Amino acid sequence: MNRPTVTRRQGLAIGAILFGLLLVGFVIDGGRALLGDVAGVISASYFAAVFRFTVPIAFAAMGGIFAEKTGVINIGLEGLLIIGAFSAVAALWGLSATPVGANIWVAFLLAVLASTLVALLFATVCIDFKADQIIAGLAIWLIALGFAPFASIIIWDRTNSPSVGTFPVWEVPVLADLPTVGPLFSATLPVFLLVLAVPFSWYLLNRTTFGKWVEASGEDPKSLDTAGVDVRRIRYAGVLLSGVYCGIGGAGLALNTGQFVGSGDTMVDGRGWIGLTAYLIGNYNPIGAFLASFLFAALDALQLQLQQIAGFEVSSTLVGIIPYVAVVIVLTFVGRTRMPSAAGEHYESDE
Amino acid sequence: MDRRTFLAAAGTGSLIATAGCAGDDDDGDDSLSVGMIYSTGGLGDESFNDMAHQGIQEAESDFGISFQNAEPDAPADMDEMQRQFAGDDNIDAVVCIGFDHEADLEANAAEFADTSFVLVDAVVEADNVANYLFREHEGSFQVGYLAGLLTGMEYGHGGGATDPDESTVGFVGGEEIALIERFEAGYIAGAQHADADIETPSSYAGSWNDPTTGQEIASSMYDDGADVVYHAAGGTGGGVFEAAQSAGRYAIGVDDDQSRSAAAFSDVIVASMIKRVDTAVYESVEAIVNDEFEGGQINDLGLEEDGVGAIIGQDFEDDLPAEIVDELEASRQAIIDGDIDVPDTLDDL
Amino acid sequence: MGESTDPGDPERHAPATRDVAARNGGAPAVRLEGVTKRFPGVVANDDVDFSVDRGTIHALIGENGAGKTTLMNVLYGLYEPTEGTIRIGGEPMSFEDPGDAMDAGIGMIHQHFMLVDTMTVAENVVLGNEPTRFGGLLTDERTAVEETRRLAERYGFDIDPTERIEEISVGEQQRVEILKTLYRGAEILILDEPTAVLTPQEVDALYEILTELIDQGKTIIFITHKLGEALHAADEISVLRDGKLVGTVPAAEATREDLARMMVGKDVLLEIEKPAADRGSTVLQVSDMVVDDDRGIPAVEGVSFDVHAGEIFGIAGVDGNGQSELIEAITGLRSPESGTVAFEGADMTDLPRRKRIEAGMAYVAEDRQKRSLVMAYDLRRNGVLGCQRLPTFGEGLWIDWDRIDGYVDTVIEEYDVRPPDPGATAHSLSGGNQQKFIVGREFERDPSLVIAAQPTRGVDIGSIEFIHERLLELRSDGKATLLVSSKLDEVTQLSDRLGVIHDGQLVAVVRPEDVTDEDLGLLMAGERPTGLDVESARVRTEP
Amino acid sequence: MSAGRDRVEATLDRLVDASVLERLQISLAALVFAIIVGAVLVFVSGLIVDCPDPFLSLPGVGGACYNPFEVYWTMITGSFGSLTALGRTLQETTLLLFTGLSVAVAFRAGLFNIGTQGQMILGALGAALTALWLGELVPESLLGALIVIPAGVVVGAVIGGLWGMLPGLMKAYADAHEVITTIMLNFIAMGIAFWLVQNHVGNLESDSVLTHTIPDVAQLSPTIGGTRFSLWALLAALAAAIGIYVLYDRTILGYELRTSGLQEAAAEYGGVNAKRNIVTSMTLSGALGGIAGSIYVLMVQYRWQDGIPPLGFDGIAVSILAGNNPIGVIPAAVLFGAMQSGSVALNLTLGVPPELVEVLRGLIILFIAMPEFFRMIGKRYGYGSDPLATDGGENV
Repeated sequence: MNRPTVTRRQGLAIGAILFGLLLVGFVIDGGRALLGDVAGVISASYFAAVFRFTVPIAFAAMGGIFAEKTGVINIGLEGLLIIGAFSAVAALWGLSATPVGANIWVAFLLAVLASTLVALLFATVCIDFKADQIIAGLAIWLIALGFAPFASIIIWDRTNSPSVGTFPVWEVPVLADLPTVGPLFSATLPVFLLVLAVPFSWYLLNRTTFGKWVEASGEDPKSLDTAGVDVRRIRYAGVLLSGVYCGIGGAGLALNTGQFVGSGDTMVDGRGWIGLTAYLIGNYNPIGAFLASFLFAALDALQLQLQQIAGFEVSSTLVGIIPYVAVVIVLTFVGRTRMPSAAGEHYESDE
Repeated sequence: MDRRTFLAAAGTGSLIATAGCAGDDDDGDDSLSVGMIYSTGGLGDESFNDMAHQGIQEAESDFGISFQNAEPDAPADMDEMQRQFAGDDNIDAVVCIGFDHEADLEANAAEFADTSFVLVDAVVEADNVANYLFREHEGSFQVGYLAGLLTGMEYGHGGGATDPDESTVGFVGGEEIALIERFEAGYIAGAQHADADIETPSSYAGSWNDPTTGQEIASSMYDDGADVVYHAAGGTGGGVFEAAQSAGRYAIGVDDDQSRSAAAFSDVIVASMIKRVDTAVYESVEAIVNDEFEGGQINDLGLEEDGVGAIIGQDFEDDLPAEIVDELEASRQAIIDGDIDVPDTLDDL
Repeated sequence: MGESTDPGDPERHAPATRDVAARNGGAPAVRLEGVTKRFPGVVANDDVDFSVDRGTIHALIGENGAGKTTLMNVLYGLYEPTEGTIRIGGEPMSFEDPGDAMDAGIGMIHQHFMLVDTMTVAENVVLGNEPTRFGGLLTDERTAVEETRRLAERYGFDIDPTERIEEISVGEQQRVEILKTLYRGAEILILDEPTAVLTPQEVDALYEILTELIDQGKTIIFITHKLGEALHAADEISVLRDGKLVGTVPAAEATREDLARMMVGKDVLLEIEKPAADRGSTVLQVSDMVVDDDRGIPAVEGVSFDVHAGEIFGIAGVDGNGQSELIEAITGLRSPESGTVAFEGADMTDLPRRKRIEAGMAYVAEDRQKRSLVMAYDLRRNGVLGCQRLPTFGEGLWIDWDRIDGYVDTVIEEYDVRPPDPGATAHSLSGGNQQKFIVGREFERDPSLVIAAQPTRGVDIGSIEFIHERLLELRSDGKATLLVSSKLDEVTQLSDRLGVIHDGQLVAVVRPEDVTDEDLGLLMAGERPTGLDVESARVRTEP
Repeated sequence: MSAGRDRVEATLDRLVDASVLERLQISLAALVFAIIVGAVLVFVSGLIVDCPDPFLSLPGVGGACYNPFEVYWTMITGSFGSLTALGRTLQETTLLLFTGLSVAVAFRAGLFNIGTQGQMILGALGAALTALWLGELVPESLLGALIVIPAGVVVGAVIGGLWGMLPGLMKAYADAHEVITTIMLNFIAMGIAFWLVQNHVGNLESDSVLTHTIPDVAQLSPTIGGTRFSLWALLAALAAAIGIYVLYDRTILGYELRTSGLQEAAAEYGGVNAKRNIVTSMTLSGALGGIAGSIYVLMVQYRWQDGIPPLGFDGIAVSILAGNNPIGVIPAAVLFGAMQSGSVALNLTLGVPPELVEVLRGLIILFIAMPEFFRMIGKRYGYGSDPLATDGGENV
C-alpha cells in the first residue's frame, strides 16, 4: 500500500507557495511593480472582507471534513449551501408575516435546520439505504440547484428574492476602535462563528473522544464497531454536522447580503465546490481547510481590488479558476491527500 | 399584474401547444399578436426583461393587442423560439430582447421574410427587422455627472451622506463585456465632467448573480472614500445597494427606477440610469399597429429620444439641491446639442 | 493433513504439569449448553456443549465452515443463539451485543485486526472506552498512554503506546489487540486463528504471551485449523464438524491423526505421498536477479536458481524477505534492476507479462483478491483473465464467450468449485472456492511452468489437500513448478528441491529430506545451522 | 408457435438476466417515485401561488393552482405532441445520448467521469473554430459539408478526448481521484473557453461572448422543419451506443478496458497495461463528450456561445438511469430529452417554473442511487445482489 510521502504540513506549505507563484504568474502584467500595488490594497478592511468571503467556503470545507472523516463523502456541499442560503432568506421573509416577526436569528436557525434536514436525507440515503455516496451527493446538488430557484419563483414570482434584511454588525469592544486593525473586529455573526468554529472543529476532531470515533469510523469502521461504538450513529453525526456547517455557511452568505439570488448557478456560485478543494488541500485538517479557504478568498478579494487600480488588467475568469487548478496540481504532483480508508464504503454491522 | 395571473388570464397556449393544441382566444380576432422573447436573465430581473414586459403590457392595454412570452434558459433556446413564433400563423410580430438574439435573428429574419421582428440592444440589417439601440453611455454620463457633483459637495439625506473630504465615485460591472464597458465609460466621463481629478475605481464581479461579491466590491470602494457607486451588474447589484446602506453612502441603479423596484434601498438609491426598454417595445408595437413599421431601421435611442436618462430616486426627488438638477439638465442639453461628446469605450476616455 | 509444530521449539509445554484444579474455583470459566445458531437455511451450530476451565487454554478446531467462528461470535455477543445457554463462571448470560460480552469479561481478537491504522497504539487500546477529562469533554491522552504502558509492562509486552499502528509489525498489532481486550477487563480471551498472519518467530512470542496470560489467571479460547498448533499450545481441544461438536479431548492425549479424523470425518493423508521426481530439461532459469520494492529499496539481491520439468522447486522463507518481488519479476509484473529470466532457453527478462502468459507460464498469485481475480466479475469473466488474448478464446479483436463458457464449466467441474449460483461474482465465493477456481483456470491451460505463491493461504483444509494433489499431478505430467510458501510443512512436503530465502538472498538450496525443520527455521532466520552441509544455491542447482 | 416463443424467451433470458431485470425495475421504480415526489411538490407549490381559478379548492388551505396530472400531461404533449415538439425532444435526445454514453463508457470501466461537461465545452469550441476555418475553404456543396462536418466532429472528439485524458493520466500515474479532478477540470475548461472566446478567438465585435456563426455548409441541416434536429446525428449516436455495447461485451479490448478500471492489479496480472487502459477509457469518454459538444455546435447552436446547457451533468443522470448500460442509455436519453423539451411547455402553458424538471432529474438520480430502498420495499420479490454504480455495471 502506498503511504503518502508528504506530511500535512509540507502539503500545506507547498500549496501555499504554489498559490503565491500562480498569483504572481497571473497577475503580473508587463512587469509592473506589482508588490507596491498589492501592498496598497492590503489593509485591515481588506482582511475583514476576506473573512466574509471565507465564511461559506470554510464552513462548507469543515462540514465536508466531518462527513468524509466518518466515511461518508459529501459531494453535495454546494447543494447544502444553496439550501442554507435560500432557506435563510425565505424564512426571514416568511417570518415577517408571523407573530414572530422578521427575526433574523430565528431565520438563521431555521436555515441551519433546513440544511441539516437535507443532510439528514442524504445521511439516510447513504447510510441506511447504502446509496453510492458520489451519486447521492450529486443528486443533492442537482436537487438544490433546481429547487431553490423553483421555490423562489413560487414564493416571490422571480428567481431573485427581494431584500429581507441583514445581520447587524457587532463590534468587539475596545479592539474595534484600534487604529489600523480595528475593522477586523467589527463583523457579523457568521464571521465570529467562523473564528470560533475553526479551533472548535480542530479540537473536536483531535482532542475529544468523538473525534477519535469519527476518525475510526472513516478509517476502520469495524474496529469502532467491535469496540462497542455504533458506527451508524457516528456517521449520521458526521453528515448532520456537515449539514449544520453548510447551513451556517449558506445562511451567512445570504443574510450578509440580505437577499437570495437564484438565477444561474445561484448566489452560491460554486463556493461549495471550492470548499471541497479547500479541505483536500488542507488535508482534512480544519485549520488547513480554513487556511486554504482563506487563501482562495484572499486571492478573489485581491483580484477585485486590483481591478480598481486604474490600468490594471486582470482576467477575473482566469483568477477564478486558480483554486481548481491548484487542487489538480496538488492532487497530481504534491502527493495525494490521504483520504480516510473507508470513505465511500458502506458499513454493515454483523448484528 | 402578477405574471402567472397574466398568463392564466391571457390564456395563451404554449409555444408548443399552439402548434398542436387549441383553446386560444386569438382565433377569429384580427388584433395584433406579438411574440415576446426575453433574454436569459428572464422575467423577474427587476430591470431589463421586466421593463420589456412592462412595455408590452402597456401596449396590450392601450392597443388591445395580445402577446405571448417565451423565456429562454440559454442563448441556445433563442433560435428555436424565434422560429416557433415566426412560423406561427397567429403571431404577427416577434420582439427579441437582448443582444444574444442577434446572431440567430440574422438567419431567421431572412428565412421568415413575412414576419416583422423587433430587436432590442443589437442590430440585424434586414428589411423586416426594426432595431432599437440605446446610447447607455449617455445615460451613464448623466448619472456619473450626478455622482461627481455629489461627491464634490457635502450632502446628506435619506440613508446616506457624502464625505466632503473625498472625491471618489465607483462602478461595479457584472461580466466584463463591451456593453457594460459602455456604461462604465460614460459614467467615468460624466464624473470627470464634474471634476477632472475625481477618482473612479471600477471593478467587475464576473457574474450577474453574485450579490456577495457586488457587496464586497462596493464596500471596499466606500471604505476607500467613494460617495456613490453605480452598478450595471444585474442581480449582483443587490449587494451594491446593501453595501451602500450599511456604509451610509449612495448608490445608483440601472435599467429601471430601482428606487422603486428595489424599494428597500430607496433611501440610498439616489438615482437610476433608466434605459427605456419599455418605451422601445411600446413604440415598436405602436408602429406596427399603426402600420408604420419600418424594417431595416436602426432606432438609436439616447438622451434626446428619452431612451436613456438619469431618473432621480423617489426619496431624493424633492431633496436634491436645485443647482444639481439644473446642472444635470444643462449637461443633458449639451450632450443633445453635441457640445459634449460622450465616449462609448474606455479607450475613448 | 496438519501443520508442523513450531520448528524452533519442538518441545511443547506439558499441560499435565499445570495445576488446573488449583485455579479452578469450582464453576468453569465458560460453559456452553446446547447452543444452536440457525441462519435462514443454514444451521451453523447444532446443539453444542462444551466448557472451558479457568486458567486454561482451549483450542477450537475444525475445517472452514465447521462453525467455529460462528460459535465464538455467539459467545462474544455478535450473534444471539437460537437455542441454548451461555454460562460465564456458572452464571447464565444473555448477550445483546459485544458490549454485554465485554462487561462479562469476554474479549475477542479477530483474525483480521480491528485496529485503526492512522491512530496510535494507546488510542486504539482505549477506543470506545476513552478516559476523559473535564466531564467527558476531552480525551485524556496522557492517561490513555500510561494505562496502555502499564498493561503492556504487566503482561510483558514490548510495545510503545505512542507509535502508530501503520508503523508497527503484524505481531505487535496482535499484541495491541490483546491489550485492547485486557484494557476492557477481559478475563476470557477468544483468539480467532491467531497465528495465520504471523512468522514462526512471532508465533513463538505469541505462545509466550498466552502462557503469561494464563499464569495471571486469564482463560483463553483460540480457533485454529492447524492441528499442530492446537496440540502444542492448548490444554484441551474441542473439534467441530458441520456445526456439531465432535468431541473434546485433552491435548496431552490426542494425536494428529485422531484430530484430523475428527475434523474431516474420515481418514486423512497427513503425509503426502510423492513419487520420485522425473526431472526433465530446465524450464525456468533465474540468474542474478536484483529487484527493488515499491520504495525503491532492493528487496531481492542477486538470486539465481532454476526449475526443471517434472520437479517442484520450493522457496521457503518468512514473509517479506523478497519472495513477492522475486515472483513479480519472474512473472513480468515488476521489472528487475538486473539479472535475467530465461524460459525454456529463451531470454524473457524484458518481455511483457502477456508474452509470458502466451509462452505458457501459469501463475497463482499470492493475493488472489487483488491480483488473480476481479472481484466484481462473475466466474465467466474471471475465467478468461490473462487468457483473453490467447487464440483459444477469441479471434482477432473478438472474444468468444461460448468457448470461454465451456472452459469455465470444465474448470468448475474438474476443480470442484462451488459458486452459490451460476452468475455469482468472485466476491461471493469462499476463499477455498476462489483459490480452486484460480488453480483450475491456470492449470487447465496446459502451461509448461506453474508459479504458485502461497497457494493455500486462507484456504480450508479440504481445499488445501485438493490443491496439493493438483500440484503433484502437474509434476507427474512433467511440468515445472515454482512453489513459494511461508508454510514450512507445505514446502518441505511438496518440493523436490527447496531454496530458503532470507533478506533478499537465497541462503541455501537443499533437499527437504536432508534437513530438519529446526535447521530450516534457522536458515529462514538468517542463521547458519551447525553441522548442516548447506552449499551455495548455484552449486546445488544441478543434482 | 410454441417453439418460437421458447426461443424468444430463451433469448430474452440471455439478454435480460436476473440482474438486468432488477436494474430495470429499480430504474422504473426510481422514476415512479421521483414522479410522485415531483407531483407532491407541484401540488404544494400550487397552494402557495395565487391564481384566479384554482383547479381545486381546499377548505382552510386555499386553492390549488397546479394540477399535477395536468403538469405531467403538458410535459408529455410538450415533448411528443407535435412534429416540432418531437424534433426538439429528439434534438435533446441526440445530445444526451452522446453525453450519457460518455459517462457510461467511463463508468463501465469503473471510472466516474463527472467531467463530460468540460470535455463537451472544449470540444464544442474546437468544432466551432474548425467549422469557421474550414467552412471558408471548402465549396458550398454536399461535398464541402462532407468534409467540414466530419472534421468538426473529429476535432471536437480529439479535444474532448485530450481533456478527458488528463484526469485519466492523473488517475493512472498519480493516483488522483478522478471524481475530484474531473469536477475541477470542468471549472477550468469553462474558464479557459470563456476567456479564449471573450479575448481571442471569439466575435470580438459582439456584446455576447460568442464566436462567429459557422457557415451554412458546416451546419447539420434539420430533418424536421422548424427544429434543429438532424436524423443523421441521431443515427450516429445510436450507432455509437451499439458500438460501445459491442466494444465492451464482445471485444478483447473492451474486456481489458473494463478490467483495468475495475481492478488495476488484476488487469496487470492478466497481462494488460492497466494504466494505459485507464487513460484510454477516460480518453474515449472525453472524446464522446467532445463529440456531444461538436454536435451541439454543428446541429443546434451554429456557434460557440457562453451558456452551453449542462448536458454533461444530464449525461450522468442518463447513464445512471441506464445502469451504465450503453443500450439502456438510449431509452434514458429519450426520457430526459422529453423532460427537457416538455419543461418549456410547462412554463408557457401552466406557469410552472421549468426548474421543476431539474428537481425531478435530481430526484431520479437520488432514488436510483439507493437500490437498497427499493429492495427493502420489494423484499418479497427476493432481490439479492448489490449492484453498485461503480462496479462497472457487472450486474447489468
